[in-house]
Amino acid sequence: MNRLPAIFLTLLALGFALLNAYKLMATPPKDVVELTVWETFNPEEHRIFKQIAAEFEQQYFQKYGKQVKLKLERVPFDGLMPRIKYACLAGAAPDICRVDNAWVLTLAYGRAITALDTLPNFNSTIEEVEKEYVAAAIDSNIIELVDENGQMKRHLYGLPDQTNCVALFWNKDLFKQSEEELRSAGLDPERAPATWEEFERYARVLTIPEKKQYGFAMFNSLWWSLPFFNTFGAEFVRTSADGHVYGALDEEAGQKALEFMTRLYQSGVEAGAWRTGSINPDQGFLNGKYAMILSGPWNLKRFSMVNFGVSLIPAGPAGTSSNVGGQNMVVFRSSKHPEIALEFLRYFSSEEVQVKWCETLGQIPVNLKAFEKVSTANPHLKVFMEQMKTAKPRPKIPRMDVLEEKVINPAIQLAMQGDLSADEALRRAVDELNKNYLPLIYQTQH
Amino acid sequence: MKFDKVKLRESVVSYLFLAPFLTVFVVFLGYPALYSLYISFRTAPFSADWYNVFGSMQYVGLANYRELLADNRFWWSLFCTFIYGLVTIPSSIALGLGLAILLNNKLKGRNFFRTVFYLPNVLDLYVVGTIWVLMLSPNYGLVDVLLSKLHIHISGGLLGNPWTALPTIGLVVVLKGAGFGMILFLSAIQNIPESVYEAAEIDGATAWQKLRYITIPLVKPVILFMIITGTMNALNAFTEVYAMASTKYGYGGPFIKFGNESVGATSLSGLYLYLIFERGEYGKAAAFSYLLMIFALIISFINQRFLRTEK
Amino acid sequence: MASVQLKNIRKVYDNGHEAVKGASFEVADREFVVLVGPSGCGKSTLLRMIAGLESISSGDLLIDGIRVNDLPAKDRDIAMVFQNYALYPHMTVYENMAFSLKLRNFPKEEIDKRVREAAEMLGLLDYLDRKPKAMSGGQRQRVAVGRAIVRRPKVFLFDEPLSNLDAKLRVQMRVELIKLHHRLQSTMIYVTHDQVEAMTMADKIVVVNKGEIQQVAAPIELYRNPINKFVAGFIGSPAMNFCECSIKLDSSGALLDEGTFKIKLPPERVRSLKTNCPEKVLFGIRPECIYDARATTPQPEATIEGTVEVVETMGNEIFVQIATARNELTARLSPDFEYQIGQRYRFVVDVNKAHLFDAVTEKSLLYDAL
Amino acid sequence: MRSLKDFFVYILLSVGAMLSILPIIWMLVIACKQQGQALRFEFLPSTIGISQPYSIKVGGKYNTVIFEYVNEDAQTVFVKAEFAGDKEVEMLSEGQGIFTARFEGITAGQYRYSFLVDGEEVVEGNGLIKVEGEYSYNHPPRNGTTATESSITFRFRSSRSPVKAILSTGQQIDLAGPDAAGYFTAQLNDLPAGDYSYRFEYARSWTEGLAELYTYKNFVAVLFNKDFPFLKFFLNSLIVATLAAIFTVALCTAGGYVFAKKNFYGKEVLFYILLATMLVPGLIFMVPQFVIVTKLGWINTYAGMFVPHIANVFGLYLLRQYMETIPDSLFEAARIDGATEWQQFSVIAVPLSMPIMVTLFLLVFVGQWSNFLWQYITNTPDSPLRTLPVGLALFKGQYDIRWEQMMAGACFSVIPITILFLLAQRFFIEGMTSGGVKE
Repeated sequence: MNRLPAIFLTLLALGFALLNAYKLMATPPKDVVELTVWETFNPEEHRIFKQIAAEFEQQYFQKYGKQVKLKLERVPFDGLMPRIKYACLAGAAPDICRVDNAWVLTLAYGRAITALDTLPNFNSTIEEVEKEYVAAAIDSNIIELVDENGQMKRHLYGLPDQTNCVALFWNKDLFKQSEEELRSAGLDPERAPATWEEFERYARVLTIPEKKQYGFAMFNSLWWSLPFFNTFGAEFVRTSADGHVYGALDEEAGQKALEFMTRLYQSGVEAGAWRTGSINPDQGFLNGKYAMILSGPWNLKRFSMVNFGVSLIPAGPAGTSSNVGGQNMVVFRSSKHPEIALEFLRYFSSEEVQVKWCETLGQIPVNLKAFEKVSTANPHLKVFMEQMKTAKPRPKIPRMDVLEEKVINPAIQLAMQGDLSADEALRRAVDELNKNYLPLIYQTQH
Repeated sequence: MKFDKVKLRESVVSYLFLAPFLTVFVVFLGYPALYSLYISFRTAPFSADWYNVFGSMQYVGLANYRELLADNRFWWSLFCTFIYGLVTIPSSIALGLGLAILLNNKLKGRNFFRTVFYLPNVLDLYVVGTIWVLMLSPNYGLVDVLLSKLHIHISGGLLGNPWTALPTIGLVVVLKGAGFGMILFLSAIQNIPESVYEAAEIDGATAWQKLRYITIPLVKPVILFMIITGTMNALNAFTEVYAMASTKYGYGGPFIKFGNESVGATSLSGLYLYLIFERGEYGKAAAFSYLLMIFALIISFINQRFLRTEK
Repeated sequence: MASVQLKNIRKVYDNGHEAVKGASFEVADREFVVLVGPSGCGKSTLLRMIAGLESISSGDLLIDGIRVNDLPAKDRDIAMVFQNYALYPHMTVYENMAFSLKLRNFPKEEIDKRVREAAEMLGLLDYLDRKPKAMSGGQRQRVAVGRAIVRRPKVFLFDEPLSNLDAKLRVQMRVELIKLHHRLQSTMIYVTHDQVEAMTMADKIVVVNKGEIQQVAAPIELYRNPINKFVAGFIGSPAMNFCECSIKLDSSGALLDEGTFKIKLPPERVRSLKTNCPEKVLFGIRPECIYDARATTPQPEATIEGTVEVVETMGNEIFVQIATARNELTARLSPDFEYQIGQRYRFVVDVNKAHLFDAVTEKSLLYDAL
Repeated sequence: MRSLKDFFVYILLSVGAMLSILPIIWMLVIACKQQGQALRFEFLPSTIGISQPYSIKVGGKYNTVIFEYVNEDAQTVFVKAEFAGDKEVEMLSEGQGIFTARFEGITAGQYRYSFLVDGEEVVEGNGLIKVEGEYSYNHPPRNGTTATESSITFRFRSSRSPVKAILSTGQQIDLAGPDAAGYFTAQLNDLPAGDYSYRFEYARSWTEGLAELYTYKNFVAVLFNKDFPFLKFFLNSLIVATLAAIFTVALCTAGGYVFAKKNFYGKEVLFYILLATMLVPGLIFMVPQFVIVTKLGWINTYAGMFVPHIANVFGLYLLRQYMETIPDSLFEAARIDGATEWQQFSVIAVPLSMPIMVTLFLLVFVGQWSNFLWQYITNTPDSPLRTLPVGLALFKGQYDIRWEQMMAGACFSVIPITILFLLAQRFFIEGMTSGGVKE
């Protein structure tokens, strides 16, 4: 029994020994410039990205005779934002980071990232750069800020590296199984609905309670609702004649869109997949329980077990439209070599790299020239590239993420649950927007 | 004050023993706690520099506290926490005590059962939570399938229905933690002398009376301990709600109307605090924490008052 | 070996409670001194101060003439046996006994020799590998004593070592401890609340009450000449009887009047009273000094008449409780006579062994030693 | 009577036990499922297999090349073919380790090709494929369905009949066979030109169905994955959790000892201050702690990951409560026996508090083992010191979660804790008994 304390003390000593036995050796050779890149690519993308980074290093050396090393670090997508926050606090931010397009604005307001147009080697105008990229993809990178003179000024805060939107996925097998019923309702089982009106009729037929099958399933956050709002012609904000910006989602078009979403759920054709604890649309679609969902190109591979088709978002009063998702690359203010970072961003979004990237991985290019050039055998991807043309990004409003999470998403949900009228739900959101968020645009001094 | 030489010497020795603990405590808990108190009176402007958030904070007096006390969501989160505590604390006590009584019998394989009941305790709450989400999902989950066999239909599913979401999460947590309570009670019960039960038997007590008049009063310290730790767990509850009642697009589970606000039916104060914190409103988060601490102090004080055990 | 001297030692706790109020006495070399008193009287505190477990608030403690007030326990060269034995539950008997020697870096062989010696002395040789949990109370007590013996300390301290044993074992252990003292010939200080232990074991008894030393004396002296009512009542079993009386002195002695009986004390017994005599006194008489009137010649001025209320039969003797109109007295009588409960009987007291105390100060009026 | 009661108790306990370990069982089941099957409510294998949908063009007038690669252990396979400009094209997984890719409209000729199996290049034979006629293969494929101007010839290898092909138009046709090579075939004629999709329905044995549903591969994939150095993560977790537990126990034991057994200036006040911090939500300490850890240069060190948590007030409280039950006289006896302050602690207090120390060790170990956020932020993304929870988070992408592998990883992460608990169980139960020390 007397040995126990001895063992304990030995372990303690061992612990002390181990404490600093391993410290990360992170000193690169002196003549090599090292840039840290944080990325959230999946394993397959990561592999290609590694090749591209290596090619960039080579090219840069040939061009400038300077050795550059890109240190690629994979970060789990979920914890990226807090990680960036802490890294900034600790002065340990990376040089380049791949972030969701919705976050660029937040990072810009927090002065965490550099405006690329202020860098010495940015030898063109914002407008010129803008024209090189798919409009929906570059949009989230251009942010207007108030400068010290109180003037609004446009800045470019990042470059897109991946863009996407959602379109309508439909399960061909389920359509086939309900062939007779669809035909008797005057609907063609061989194609997807083209308008919302048609969509509702399809969905009704495809909802079969005894099989626990639903015609449709959706998320109901603002981003996922944008296909509805956009096709109904709703505007998020408008600028009045005197230049005053105000929220406009509660106008009639917005109300109609939300009422439509509500009707889908309350009439039972939508599965309620947005409710907590429910099987989400993707999973239900995979399991053959949801006949139609909205989803993006990221799921094309995952859905290979399903016999599905992709078509444009059904048209509403304002035609077809979608939302814009995707990732941008930004350069952190603390970077010691922002010009090299900019060089890499330009390289990665250049025509040739984008063509290679998108053809290998089956993605939508962000570079306009590549967009026209990418030949894809994948018919589904073609639909997305078509949909991209009508996609409308979400508005750029300071602290939009907070507004969404705190006000808009709950309001939409309450409306769909029937606890609020569409009118009231949207008015709440807009009131809050007008009162506490839009004024922030003018308060910020940079 | 006259210093007692012996006590002085003992104090020196004591502080030597305490030195490692206190050093780490001061650096990593004491200082942060005081610093948090300091920033609870400050707030960062919306456009604070991310590289210097703390430096750009400005003194605002009690504004953070006032805002919270005037915030319906704050009170709602406390209410949720209260309900959550009301669900979890008594049921974990009952379950722990029940298991302990069953396993105090001289049964074959009781060690096996003890291990099995304790095992879920060592699992990560987040993992357990996500697994339960899968089992509870409406229409397709195991539990819902069983419920519909019994012709019980819950609109939106157990986790999607505002009325059932919080209790369900509570029960999952109780089930996971049952083993811990079991062991606490088991040890307390094993300390009760057999003769007390024999005396009760001679006095003609039924099994229920023995439980009511002997076991429960004698395990009261454990009950008190469980109430206090349960309260603290409820006040800090975050992972379970994060795992079971949050989507990527909203935290705190099915939303309901509360006055002029929409609030999550499972928006516990721990979760609400986390959201404020995640948004970078460190001043407000600090104020929140200190308000929670005050509540915790009051609750433990009341508990101790009412459940004080005679020694 | 060693002597222990206490000079006006006081103990005041943080909360102001004064546990020991100036204790002074001396323990000579090889003496067996027992501190006795009711529980909470401060005798244990006194012992713990000698041991070095409690700080001494004021006064001097000398061991072998050297002041040790500020010496830590381990440097005082004392050994102590605790009431609850304080055996280390995680060590075997051997380890328990060897512990103190090990801490003092004794060579292994020496430790082994001493432990075995002590174990043999105490009959513990068969139990050396056992843990305390697996032993009976008496055995544990022996181990505790053994642990003290192996050290060969200057002074042994015992803190009510027998109180956790049953009555029979207690008597047995008592004898063994006495034998041990004879064998070891070392200084021992022993605390107990049991006056029988004190009387049977001590060379010298220190009676303590309410933090004050009442009397220091050899057992028989204490029995014969208690200094005050407390000592008189505490020593002896059954306890001494006390009756409040008025007193009248004259040349033929002192006449005590209880109200229901009168007792005349002979002049040689009350010689010391002449100078100052209070009006009210306590008449004290030990139970064994009361006899049945039928067995002796009538002595009207030493006779008590009372109702017998309780009779306790011991076998070789009986204890009878006698009630007068004002007082109750216990008498220790031979079983030659039978007593009917509720009947009145007459008893005679041995006036030569009577005690008198001041009714107010409770000091002995007859004690002349001091 | 007695046995009836026991019977009920057993029933009750068994049901409860089932319920309480249901998540663990579920975790195991999911970990054993085939990729993509995790969330399907399907546990019993069906004897009818349904292939994934394939698409085919009827009326195409060009050469089609079909590549097939079979490797049961591969996760992703790409093909690089000369005719496609040596681009990497991902091959579709058809389950059971079969990967296929189709190329259409290839001019006749001889081309180089190679596979990239989980990032490693594999060359088959001479690495050449000859394209001539309507269909070319790298080797005879399992699914060799071909189309002409107006017909489709279905070809499917299966171990038993019947095999049925279902066309997207709803047409169904039973395949005849098997031939010598084990193929079932059928021809469907008079089809209008256009894109078709089809799938096969085939009979299979129960074990084949089982294999379709379950696999051990997820465990292999987690253990041996280049992007995911599991063993390293595991080891780091083990080291961090062990160090955290050892240091916490050491500090709390020393602290608990003086609070239980010593009388010193400031004891009460200090104790209440310590207890009060226990009531403050832990979240609030995180940012200041992080800043301090950064200032100390502890990013990417083991120290940074656990030192801020070793002053565990709850642990101190537990130890104090337990040590208060050790009789004072033991320490007094030790003092008289000549023990120094340190010896009183190390030789009396520590051995007697072993049960509660083991308990605390276990509690801290478990807590640290599953601690995600702190270990995540105190390591840079590529740190070699990343721990298991941080590593497991990599299975969670922006849009999908690899449930099967994540659960397989979680299974592994439960193992050390379970072993530890089983080893320490005796102490643990004793440790929770507050009246622990009996003489």
